[in-house]
Amino acid sequence: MKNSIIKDIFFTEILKGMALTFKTLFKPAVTRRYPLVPVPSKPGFRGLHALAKDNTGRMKCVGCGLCGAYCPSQCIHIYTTEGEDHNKVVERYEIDILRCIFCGFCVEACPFGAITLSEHYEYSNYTREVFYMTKDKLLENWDKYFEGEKGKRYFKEFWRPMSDDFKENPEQAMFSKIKRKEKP
Amino acid sequence: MNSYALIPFLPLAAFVINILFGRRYLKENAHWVSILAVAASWVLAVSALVDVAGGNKINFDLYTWMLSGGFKVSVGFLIDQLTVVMLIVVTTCSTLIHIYSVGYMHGDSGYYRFFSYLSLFTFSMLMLVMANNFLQLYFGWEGVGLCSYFLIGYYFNKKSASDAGKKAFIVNRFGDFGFGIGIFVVFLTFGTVYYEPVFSQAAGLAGATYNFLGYDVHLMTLIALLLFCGSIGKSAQMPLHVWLPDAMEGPTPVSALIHAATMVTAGVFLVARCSPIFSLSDTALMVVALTGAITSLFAATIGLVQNDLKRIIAYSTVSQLGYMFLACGVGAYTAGIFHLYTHAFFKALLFLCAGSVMHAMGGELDIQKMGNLKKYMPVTYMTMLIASFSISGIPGLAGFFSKDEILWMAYAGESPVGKFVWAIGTVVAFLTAFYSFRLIFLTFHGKFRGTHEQEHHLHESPKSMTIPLMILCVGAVAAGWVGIPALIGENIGVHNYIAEFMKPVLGHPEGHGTHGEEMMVMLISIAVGLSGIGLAYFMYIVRPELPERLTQQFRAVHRVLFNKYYVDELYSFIIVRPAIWTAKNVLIGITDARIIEALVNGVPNAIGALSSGLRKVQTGIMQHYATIMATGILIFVAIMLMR
Amino acid sequence: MEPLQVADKLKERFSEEVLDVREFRGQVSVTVKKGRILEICRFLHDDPDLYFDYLIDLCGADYLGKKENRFEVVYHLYSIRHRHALRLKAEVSERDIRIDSVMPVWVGVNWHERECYDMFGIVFAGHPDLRRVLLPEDWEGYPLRKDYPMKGPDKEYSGFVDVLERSKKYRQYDWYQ
Amino acid sequence: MIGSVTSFLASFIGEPMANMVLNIVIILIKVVVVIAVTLLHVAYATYWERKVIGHMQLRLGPREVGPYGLFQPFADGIKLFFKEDIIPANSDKPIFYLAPVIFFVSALTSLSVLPFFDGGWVSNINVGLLFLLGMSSIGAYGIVMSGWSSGSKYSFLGGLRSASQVISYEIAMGLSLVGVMIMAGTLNLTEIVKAQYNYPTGFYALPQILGFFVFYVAMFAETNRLPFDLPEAESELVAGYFTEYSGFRFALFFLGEYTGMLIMSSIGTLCFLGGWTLPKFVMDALPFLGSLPKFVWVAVFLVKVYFFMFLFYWVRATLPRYRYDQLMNIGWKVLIPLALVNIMITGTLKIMGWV
Amino acid sequence: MLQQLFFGYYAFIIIGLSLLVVTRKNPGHSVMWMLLLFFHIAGLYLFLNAEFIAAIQVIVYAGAILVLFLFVVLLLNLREEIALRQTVGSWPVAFFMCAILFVAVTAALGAYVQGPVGGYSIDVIQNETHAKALGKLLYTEYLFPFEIASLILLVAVVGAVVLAKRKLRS
Amino acid sequence: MEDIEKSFETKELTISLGPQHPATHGVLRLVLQLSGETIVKCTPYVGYLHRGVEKLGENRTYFAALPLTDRLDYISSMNNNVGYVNAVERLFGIEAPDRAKYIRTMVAEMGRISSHIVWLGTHVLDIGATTPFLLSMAQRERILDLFEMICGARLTVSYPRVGGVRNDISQEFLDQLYEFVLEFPAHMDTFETLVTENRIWKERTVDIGIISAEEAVNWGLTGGTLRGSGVDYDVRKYFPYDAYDKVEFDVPVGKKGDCYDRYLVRIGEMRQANRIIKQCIENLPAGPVMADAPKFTLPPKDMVLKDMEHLIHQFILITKGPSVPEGEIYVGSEVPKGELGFYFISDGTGKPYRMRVRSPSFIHASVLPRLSEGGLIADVIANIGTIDIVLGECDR
Amino acid sequence: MVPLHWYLTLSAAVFMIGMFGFLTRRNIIIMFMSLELMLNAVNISLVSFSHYLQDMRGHILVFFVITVAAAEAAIGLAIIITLFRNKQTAHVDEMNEMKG
Repeated sequence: MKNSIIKDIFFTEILKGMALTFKTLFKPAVTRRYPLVPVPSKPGFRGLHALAKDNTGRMKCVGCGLCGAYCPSQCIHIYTTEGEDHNKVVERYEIDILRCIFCGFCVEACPFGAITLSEHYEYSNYTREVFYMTKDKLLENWDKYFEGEKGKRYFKEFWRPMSDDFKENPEQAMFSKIKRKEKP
Repeated sequence: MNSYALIPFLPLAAFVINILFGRRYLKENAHWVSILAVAASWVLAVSALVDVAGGNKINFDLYTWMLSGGFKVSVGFLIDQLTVVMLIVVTTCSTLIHIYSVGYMHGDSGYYRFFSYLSLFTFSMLMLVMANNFLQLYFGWEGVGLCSYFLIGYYFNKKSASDAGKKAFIVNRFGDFGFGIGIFVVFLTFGTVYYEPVFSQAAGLAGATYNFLGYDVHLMTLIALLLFCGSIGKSAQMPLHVWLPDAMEGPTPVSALIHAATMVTAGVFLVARCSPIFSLSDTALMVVALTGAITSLFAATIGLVQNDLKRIIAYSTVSQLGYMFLACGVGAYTAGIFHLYTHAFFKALLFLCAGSVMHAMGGELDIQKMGNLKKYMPVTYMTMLIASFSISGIPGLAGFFSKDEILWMAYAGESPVGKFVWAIGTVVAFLTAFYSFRLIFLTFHGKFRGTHEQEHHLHESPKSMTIPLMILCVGAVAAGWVGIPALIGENIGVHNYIAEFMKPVLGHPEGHGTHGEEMMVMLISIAVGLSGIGLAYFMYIVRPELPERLTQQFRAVHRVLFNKYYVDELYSFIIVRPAIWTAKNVLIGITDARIIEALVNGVPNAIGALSSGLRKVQTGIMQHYATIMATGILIFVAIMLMR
Repeated sequence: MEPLQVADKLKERFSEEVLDVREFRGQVSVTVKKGRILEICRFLHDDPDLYFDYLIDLCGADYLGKKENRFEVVYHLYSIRHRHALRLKAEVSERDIRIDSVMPVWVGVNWHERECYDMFGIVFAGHPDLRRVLLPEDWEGYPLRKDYPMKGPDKEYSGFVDVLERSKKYRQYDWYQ
Repeated sequence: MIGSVTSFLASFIGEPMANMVLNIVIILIKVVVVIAVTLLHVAYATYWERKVIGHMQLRLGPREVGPYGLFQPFADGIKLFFKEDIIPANSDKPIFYLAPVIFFVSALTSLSVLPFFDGGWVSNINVGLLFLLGMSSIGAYGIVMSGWSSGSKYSFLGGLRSASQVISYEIAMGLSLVGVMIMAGTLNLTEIVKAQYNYPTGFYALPQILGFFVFYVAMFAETNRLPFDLPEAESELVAGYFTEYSGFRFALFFLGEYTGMLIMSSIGTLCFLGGWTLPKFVMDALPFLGSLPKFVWVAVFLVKVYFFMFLFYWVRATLPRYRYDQLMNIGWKVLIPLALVNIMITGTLKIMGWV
Repeated sequence: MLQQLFFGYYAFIIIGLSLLVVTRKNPGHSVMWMLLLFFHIAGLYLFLNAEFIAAIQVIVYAGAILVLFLFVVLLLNLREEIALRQTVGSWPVAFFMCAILFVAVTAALGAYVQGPVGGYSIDVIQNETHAKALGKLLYTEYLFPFEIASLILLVAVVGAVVLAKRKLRS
Repeated sequence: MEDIEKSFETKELTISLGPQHPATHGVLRLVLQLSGETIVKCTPYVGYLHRGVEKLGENRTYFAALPLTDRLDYISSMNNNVGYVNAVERLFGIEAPDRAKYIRTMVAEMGRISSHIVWLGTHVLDIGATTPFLLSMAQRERILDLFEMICGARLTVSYPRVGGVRNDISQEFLDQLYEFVLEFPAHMDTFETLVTENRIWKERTVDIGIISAEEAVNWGLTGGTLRGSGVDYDVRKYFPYDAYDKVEFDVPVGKKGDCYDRYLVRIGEMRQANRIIKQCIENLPAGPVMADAPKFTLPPKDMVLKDMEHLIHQFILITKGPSVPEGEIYVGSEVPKGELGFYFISDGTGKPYRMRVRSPSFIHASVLPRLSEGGLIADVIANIGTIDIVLGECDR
Repeated sequence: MVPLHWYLTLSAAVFMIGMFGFLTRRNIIIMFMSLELMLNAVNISLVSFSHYLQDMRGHILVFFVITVAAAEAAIGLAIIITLFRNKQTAHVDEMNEMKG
């Protein structure tokens, strides 16, 4: 009761709050000054699409259509024709990015590792046409964003599920490997 | 700026603090503020006593309150001998009772409220006694009345308590009405409401008369009697005494403080304060004396048969107040004030003991259901016994000296009714002793007559209650020693200090009698006191079945006494019932049925025809009325211009 | 109490009403006739042994062409005190598409019933305020019925047309007049 | 120089007229200077508010326009100035136009009696304090009228709330200043400051701690700032009385609010913190201060004013908002009684001669 | 000369504004004109060396009383209100009467005789400041009427609360 | 007397709070009838964000409907995903491996914290305090960064999968999460310093929007809103799923059921969530993260082109969906807003015959009139804040 | 020096305008404002008398007039509000219950 009197008369709880805000005044800000200082996206970020090329520089996609079938927002359109030696030729591979929800299911569905999601996310524009990705643009994206080792790493880490996921793996993250431990 | 001004304002500050912060912050600690304030007032009062005893008379204005033409009222204080005695009485009792209340009111939901009212009461009472003008006196007067109302009705969810509060308030209004008119007459006569000019001019107007309703009335008598009206109400004298016993519905500390020690004595204080006026009118004095005497007898007889612990004490209070008026009436103001002073101690003590008993009995008040309490509550028993001895006038104790002084003054004074009231006084002394000890014997002796549960629960009260009891007990024994009459005092080498002290204010009439007569009066009073105790012992200890038989035998008398002479019923019969009857029969039956019906049916028919013509003027649109008003102004201005 | 015991108790009490009791993966569903549904629910709620004080969910289901009575109203009940659950299903035919509201038993069912009305057109008799809740008041058709096309009705929603018209009008409005 | 101008003028229009004309010109110049300087301060008050609150919330505040975002206020002003001025179709147009002007002008008018340093005033009138109170009550008109004339329910409620709030708290504020008046024995702001300078403790904030507290709380309510910003409580009434305003009219309200803050801070500074003076014991200890020119003391005044402004920001960053009825309760049942108690205490002490 | 000029301005504006106040259809606009009028009257008071009264005029009349009016105007349904007829039918009669009364009163001014001059000359007031002079009188000679006035205000407050209060739905 | 009272009645003012209003957290619309500032009648209108999730779900395979649940309660999509996959697993009759369960529990509690931070921030912001909002958002940002690290998205995570989780977590993630967990209680204290004891906050929330325990149960309230009334119903305790039966945590309950109690309950939940995450990290077992149930989970990508069986599974599962036993199932899960339940009626095909989403926000929105009527406008704001609704979930 | 008569004439004019307004307007609020106008007219004359007679009593009277005006406004507007609640109008000719 004594405390409550003191609290009521001297506004201790409000003063505590004021002290807190005053202290915060001198703490460094956490603001990310985004357009000036770009924020790097984390590896595996589900950004703009790209169509993978194999080592020889040919498109990996064979036009099986699984990605289009699996896509929850049905934004992938694939048109194939029969090629010269009766193989399937992907004539058009188009993604309507304005419909896409970037769930990454197409990557999971693809048995060949042909479609990928890059870490690029700054692709805003003023016209709708830009956001209708054609095969050429998608392949260009691969060159832009998955140059060199990055592409290989992508399939290794983010093309799931892999056999590793079905069995115990010695490299798995564990508590015992955490460097920082709670202070006693 | 005089620090004595703090005496009333400290309790006021305590009141303000308690009422503002009590409910949320102070809660169980509310008493600290009040007690400290009152105790500080007490200290200041004592210093005032020293100051006044040194020969100073303090009179100063603190603040001009109202100023309108020749009418000036200020908040001012007059501290003379009379005031100082009252100050001591009020602050002492108040302090002790505040302390007592800590234990008594513990755990009550309105704890802070109780203490804030007590403080407010103390403030009002101090304003009353310290006033240097009639209006401030009136302010204090009404203030104490208001606090009394609050405190009687403190348990406001108990119907009897709130009824008692209302009764006290309404009955007091009768008296205050006269008092108020009295103040008006004082202002009309003297052109001021300050004591000093009024009293100094009063002697010059001793023979003046005033034409009142065609009769020439002796002015001083008129003023004195009007003021006395107030006293009757506040001090519960004869026709207006009904509220005091009912006021016992309030908490016991309240009964002790307000309805025994301080507020009810305000009437006596008023008479003493206005003694320059009263002394100028024999008629008024006689009325005072007779009212006092009759009230004291009347109340004492009622007290004989009551069973309610607090009511017996209440009737005893009424009786003792009668005693004081008796003293004032025979011109012995000093004796009256002296008795007031001693009475405050032993009566407060009695009440507080009663409270202690109640505390132990779980609120039980019927003395028929008590008995043998001395085993459980030795402190209470001893203090109450001493207080009873004191009130019965056992030599050496406080009550003896003051009572003896009054009786002697009545016997030997110049008053034409002196001997008569002395006789009554002596009878009352006997009755007082009897009923006081009836109370003691029934309560503390014999067998316990209550329920088992109560017996199991009996215990002595907590320290905070018993310590004030003991202090008051000392007062009840020793308070009288300042006024040892010359007859005894000469032998042991002490003076009648109080009489000398008060002399500059109240004068000191000398008794016209020999030493022998004085001795006789004293012995008679001792004898009746002892015999009263003896009779009580005989009837309630030796022959406990006797009272029952007496009751059977004197059934009619008992019933009259037990029903308090049917005064309440009388009032009900004279005032309340006629009022209701009038409302029912005259207003509804006659006025409504005959006259109004007739008017409604007959006259309107006649008028209706007339008014249907006139109603066109009554458009109900206010602009039209305003226009007519403006026309009136226009005509008025035109006439002014034409002249 | 085990869910099956609850079902038994219900069967005992309302033997004529209970049509079917089924268990799948530990969950018991009891199919009842719709006629005395309010009574059944009140019994389930009030009986001290059952005490289903908590109605988790109420929804409709459309069995177009699969069952005789096209609709079902599904009540998921749970007793927080006894920790047992029950699924109650009441069959509603397309011809008599009315069922008693259980609002008197569980107040919280208010909006569920409104939604069910909204989506399936099942009318809950005794519901104090049976309006559409999710769709606009003047919407035509009941979207969750199986015969309602996936891409919506061919006709454009009239309210939407209104909005378009109005926005066109405002575009021509001169604010400085 | 003034003398030569006077004599030059006097040759055309006679001595008395020349003096008068000159006086008027001087007063006009003062007015322009005061308003210009104040508006600059107001502009930067918004900047500092955003900065301070930003840092208190782990943000940075404005920093893109100009170095450290210093030109942000101007950018905002220019933006508001060129924004479309939308007038609701069912508004009461004359009043809708007039309301922000009244609000802004009443705030600006108050500036005319503020002494910024000894001699630094537009006019030094004897009832300066009353004038300030009167002007702040005129501000309520702008609010009520804007709320009423917008023809929107949110504005209406906001206007009602705000007006009753401003009126109620004005009483508390006026009463809290009565203690200062009693102690200084004058209503003249300059005299009050001088009386404080001569007072032993220097500031009236110490002996008038209760009055200062009441003033401080009422100050927030009077300027509609958190925790009493109910009229514009965006979570309840969108933006309160100026919901329907846009463009430059909105800017007037905005400027009026910040000018009001500045004026309240100034009143607080003048009445409780000793205005432009430092306490006498400081001056005695550092005698060289006395020889400084008078206008230098405006710096002291500004420091104190900005201390108050900082309190405004600080509290805004910390506290939630009261509810409307609670706000009224506080005003009528806490602050006004407290202010009355303060008056009683001060009066008593004054009678006793202890202050 | 200048004083006459100022007075002329004030008198002209005051009369013009008061005409506007009583003739506007929209009570809200009336209130606005009234506000301006009060300022001018306050200016007139300053002119007459009554600065405290001028301040009170602004604070109490403009700041409190008129805001009350504005509040009540807020409660009205103005659109319907304005559409109705605004004056009583017999307004020419009233106009005529007011005109006559005005003539009569101004005629009566001719009979004015300057009485004895009191002790509060402009210099005295300026020396002591108006507020102090007024306060001294109010708290000494006129204390009782002052308290009565406060009592009236109290009664008004209580009365207004009782009248306008309504039971809240619980 | 009645006449007099009647004559004193005023006209009521009707105002429309929303759908575009700062305090309604989305597109809730409340039509309020006011007498003065007291609310006489409050009628909520919802559905502005109705997207037909149930209908869409009935036209997709069980796998492909997962992203739809991201968009139900878009500030705690992780919890919705976990609830959905649990329901589907229960229907399929498969069980995720332990490690996956722990990971799911961990990320679900992260989602809970992030959602409660949004609730705290917006609720406090509505009451008028700005700083706790920004301070707490800084912490939420860390959680979103962690989400981005494990699944490549910040809000619409789609991380869990039927039968496990999409991918295993990295050591870096675990490090950073553990650091966050250790620091978080101190941050909680910071938020609370500004709010919990503050007298203004208490005056705004204590005794506002009281709903008793019986009534709350009868209304079907769940989550913090129900627990604020003193009922300890928590799906995580009553129907443990994932690893909730293996971790220790308390269920904070309120006493009176007013806004302040609900606030305290949610604050308590945040601390408990932190505790759960900590336990999950410390007890994280090694092992697979996907269940070995080839008929119900996508096959490993490295095996698809090597093994015919896997290739066939891949094609069938993606185009037709799994073959599911006929039956119906209701599974609830504790999401930050309350109990999110999924009810499937399966007819044996790869798509649900009927998919029903039991969304807590829907019920909580319907209780708004009960809480608000008789209060003031400002109390409505406090009530909307404490019942914590998200309109995406309410309207589905 | 402005003669006293000018002030008094101004006061009379304002008073008459106020009276005219009171007599002719139907809107009770404007009538009320007319009343205030009349009070102000009186105040002007009081202050000017005070000024020319070099006496403070006029000011004191003005002070009391303002007090009474405040009280009157409070009570009057409260009555108007009650009336308005009953009648939904502020026109006086609708308020003729007292009509005989």
